[in-house]
Amino acid sequence: MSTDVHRLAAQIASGSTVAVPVDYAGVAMAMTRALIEIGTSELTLICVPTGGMQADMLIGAGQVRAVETSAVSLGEAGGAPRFNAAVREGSIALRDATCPAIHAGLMAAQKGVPFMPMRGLIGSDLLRNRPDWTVIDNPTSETPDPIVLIPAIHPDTAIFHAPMADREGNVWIGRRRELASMAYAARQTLVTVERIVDKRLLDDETLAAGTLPGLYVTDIAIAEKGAWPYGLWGEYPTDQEEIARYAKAARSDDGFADYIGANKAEVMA
Amino acid sequence: MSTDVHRLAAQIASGSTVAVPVDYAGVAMAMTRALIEIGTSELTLICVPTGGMQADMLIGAGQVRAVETSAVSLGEAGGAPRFNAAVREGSIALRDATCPAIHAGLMAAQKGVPFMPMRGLIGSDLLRNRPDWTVIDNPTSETPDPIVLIPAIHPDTAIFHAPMADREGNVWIGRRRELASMAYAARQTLVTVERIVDKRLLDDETLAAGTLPGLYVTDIAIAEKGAWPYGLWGEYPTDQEEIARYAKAARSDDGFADYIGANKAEVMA
Amino acid sequence: MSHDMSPATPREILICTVAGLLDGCRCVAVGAASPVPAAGAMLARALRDTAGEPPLRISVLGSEAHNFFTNGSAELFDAAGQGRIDAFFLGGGQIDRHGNINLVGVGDYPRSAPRWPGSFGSGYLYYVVPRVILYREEHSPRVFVEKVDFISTPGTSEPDVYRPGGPYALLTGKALFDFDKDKRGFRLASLHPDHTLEEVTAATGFAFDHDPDPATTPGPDAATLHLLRTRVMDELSETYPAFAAELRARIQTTDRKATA
Amino acid sequence: MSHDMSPATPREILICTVAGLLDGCRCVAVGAASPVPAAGAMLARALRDTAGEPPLRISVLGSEAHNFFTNGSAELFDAAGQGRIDAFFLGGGQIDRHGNINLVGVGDYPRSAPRWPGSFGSGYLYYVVPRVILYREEHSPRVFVEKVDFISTPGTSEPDVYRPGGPYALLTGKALFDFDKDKRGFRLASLHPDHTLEEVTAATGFAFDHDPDPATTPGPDAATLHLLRTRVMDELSETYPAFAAELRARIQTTDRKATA
Repeated sequence: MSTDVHRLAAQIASGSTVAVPVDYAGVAMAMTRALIEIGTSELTLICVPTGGMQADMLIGAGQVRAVETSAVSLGEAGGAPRFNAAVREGSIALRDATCPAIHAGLMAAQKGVPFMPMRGLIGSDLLRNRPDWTVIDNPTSETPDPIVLIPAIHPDTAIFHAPMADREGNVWIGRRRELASMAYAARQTLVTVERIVDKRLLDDETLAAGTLPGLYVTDIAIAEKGAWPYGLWGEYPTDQEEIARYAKAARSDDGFADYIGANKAEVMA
Repeated sequence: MSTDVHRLAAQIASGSTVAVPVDYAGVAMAMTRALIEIGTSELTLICVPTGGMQADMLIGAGQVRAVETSAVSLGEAGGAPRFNAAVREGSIALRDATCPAIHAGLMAAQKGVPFMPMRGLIGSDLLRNRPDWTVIDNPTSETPDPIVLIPAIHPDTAIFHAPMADREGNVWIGRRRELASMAYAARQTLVTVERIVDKRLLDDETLAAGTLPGLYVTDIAIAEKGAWPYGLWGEYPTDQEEIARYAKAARSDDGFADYIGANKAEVMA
Repeated sequence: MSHDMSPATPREILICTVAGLLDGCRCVAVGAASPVPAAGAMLARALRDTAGEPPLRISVLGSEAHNFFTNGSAELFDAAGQGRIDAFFLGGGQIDRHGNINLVGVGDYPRSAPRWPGSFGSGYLYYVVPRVILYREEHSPRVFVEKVDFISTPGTSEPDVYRPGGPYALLTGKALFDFDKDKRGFRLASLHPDHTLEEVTAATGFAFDHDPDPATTPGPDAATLHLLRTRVMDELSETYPAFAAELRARIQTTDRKATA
Repeated sequence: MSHDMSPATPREILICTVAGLLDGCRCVAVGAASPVPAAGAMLARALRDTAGEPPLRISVLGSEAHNFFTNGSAELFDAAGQGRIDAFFLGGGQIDRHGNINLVGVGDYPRSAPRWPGSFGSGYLYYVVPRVILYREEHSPRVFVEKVDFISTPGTSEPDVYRPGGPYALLTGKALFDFDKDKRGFRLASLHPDHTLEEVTAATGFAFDHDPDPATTPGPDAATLHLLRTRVMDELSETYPAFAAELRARIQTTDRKATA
């Protein structure tokens, strides 16, 4: 692992809020391993809109205080064992959401407004357990019309992995626009990429269409196969065997510790 | 002009609301000429977020009942003469806005919510003249915090011009994402393009990033140089001389009639 | 049924039932890791194409080949809010008599045990998609309960709540149910072949309406089964290779049994 | 001033003044058809680069080469709402003593005559961008009025209104003003060379604070002027060819006068 990735990870403060993307959108797994090595603690994770092995590993490593998410799962490999254990033990604070509520909170931050209205939710136990979500009577309706307001989500940091960046700090995210939402909403955005290209991404209208401007990008490091064992669109597929191996190991505290330890040992070697 | 463009224009009903994009984002000028030939009347234009020669021509032709816009101008060629005359005469209903309010209204429609909150506006005469905009006290704030709610804008039709579409009806819009906003919000979207390509735009992640899916596209027609005299990114520049020629002609009723007439004659020939 | 084809397997009947439930839809979205709903949607699309009817758009979340969205993972929810998604599928760790769904876990929230992944998009899509098809193959009293432990999303809402969507059908490994919004409950539509009313009643932890002698879920005709085993199987193999392989193996087993 | 350069033209002094007003900014947006502000921002960026200081990001709306936004025309407003845009420029058909701006027209709304294009983004950006620089070259009583006919956007707001932004300076063809939020009014900062307090007072339709003997707006040093006439002129030529050509012609005229 490049020391550059550690330089990035070191910019995430203990106690801060970190937004991470869904499995298929470019998960910063190399950075996750760096965060575990550094031991950044008391993180609040915002899963956009769901979490996987990244969240599970950070939770297993005891570095997570709270999770806002619509789900945490290892996909085909089953439930997220460390997340599930932490829920059982009550060792993390849960902010259960539904996908569009997380998008709505980020959108409010993107738009610079304190809240976004959202349909749905009324009558659910999700709403009942979220004192930060407010139900109002739609002021633009002449008939009674209850509607939920989702407050803006302002992550301290957004982290993700993408195929490429240019030397100005523009990052190509393709059609994974949740990555842009995260960056718009976050105070800082740290990105690992497969490669840095010499060509300015904004100079080509075709590439520009899928480019997150450097305005939103705080720092970048190269991490080859940085999403592994997750896949990266157009680059490499998900390593399902490795995720299954993790799923099995992480069923027990010892198995998880071994998995993490082996990982660390590999890094140190 | 292709009869296909007329087929498209014929799908816009008199009395309906039509969203049109800003000068540099792909203005459907060929369709505008078709609308003038057909004589579609009593239109409400939503300029996203400002209008130019397209709006001015439709207003001059007496086909516009109301305009919601943040501005109408011919850019370097000066003010919009037919718009300005119509305002003076009181012959169109005005809904003066500010750019992000129009984006907010479309975003509300995109999100399926009745309104979007927006900062700014308080204390302006824009707000004073928009009874449809509501000021509430932010329900998520503990201290008094007035904020404006912009109701959703649901155009009946969105029209624009783009470089290309594929045979499935996917349209490449590049980074002109206001075009996607318009299409998401509108009941139907009619698009003219420079060309139809055989390659499926969604099959290539680079092109997909700038593609509006066919889900949102009702019908497409080829109109070569369909934005002229406006330019089209990556294709051709704006024909400033022609816009200046229009600006001069449209200063008077007769000049405007001549300009439109010559245009029609050219089309009929 | 044609001479050279083995009869439809139970899974194939489920897939064909899903396709039937999508009749008249223009656009269907399928969540990640939902192979039977995805196969049903692909079959409905193939049938539509074969009949020369207007195309059915399908978006399978997480798939690159069968996902036409280009605005990130928010776009499905936006499109649903715009009324462009006619049908969606939801599962549930628990589903109760009123169609309430629990995707969060068993026991007292927040310390659920077991804890399931979470509510995903259910807290929104169940309200706005007109035809939400509940799909859960396991038909047992631990899934179909009188009252869910946690309402990820409710089956019905008060009259003043904006709710164009809701439950349209419940499909299990044993039966197909309709949902009656006014009565706030399920009604047995048909029993799958080889399942009985007694068995389904015992496997369901809540009461439901039913005819005295319920219909049997129809199997596919030969043309439909052929389409499923050719074009749809090819499409499935791309997105769900393991599931397609298993489906193929089952067909061969049935085949061997039939010819034995 | 270096021996081989003609003195700064009035326009060049304006451009250099704009560059000075952007001191400390990280990101500046410039509206379409605003060549002097754009030139000032480009000069500030060039000066920053020359000094090896952190770069200044510039977005010129409508430009392809100098616009880094990729999320449509809403992105500027989003970025401003996020606090990422430090400075923006607004003009005004009328600007009044309290910094209220009218971009809509003269007379009773809605039947304004003349009608101007409209408020553009002013009804939002003036509230949220910390350093809004009012730029209007024409300095006359018809522009600078006691009270605008239509408030496209107000200069100040009540204390409970969310307003991190507002007027920072007013730059005209004759003078530079600061804005005092507490006093809700302008204060003369400097007179451009060859303009007098009497002239400015007569040309301004409202009262403003000033020193008895106001300072003169400083011209650029030789290095700055050189940068403006080389790199910045090249950049300008790309986006505003007509303006750049006119600027070049003026420099030559001054040059001929100076050598005459």
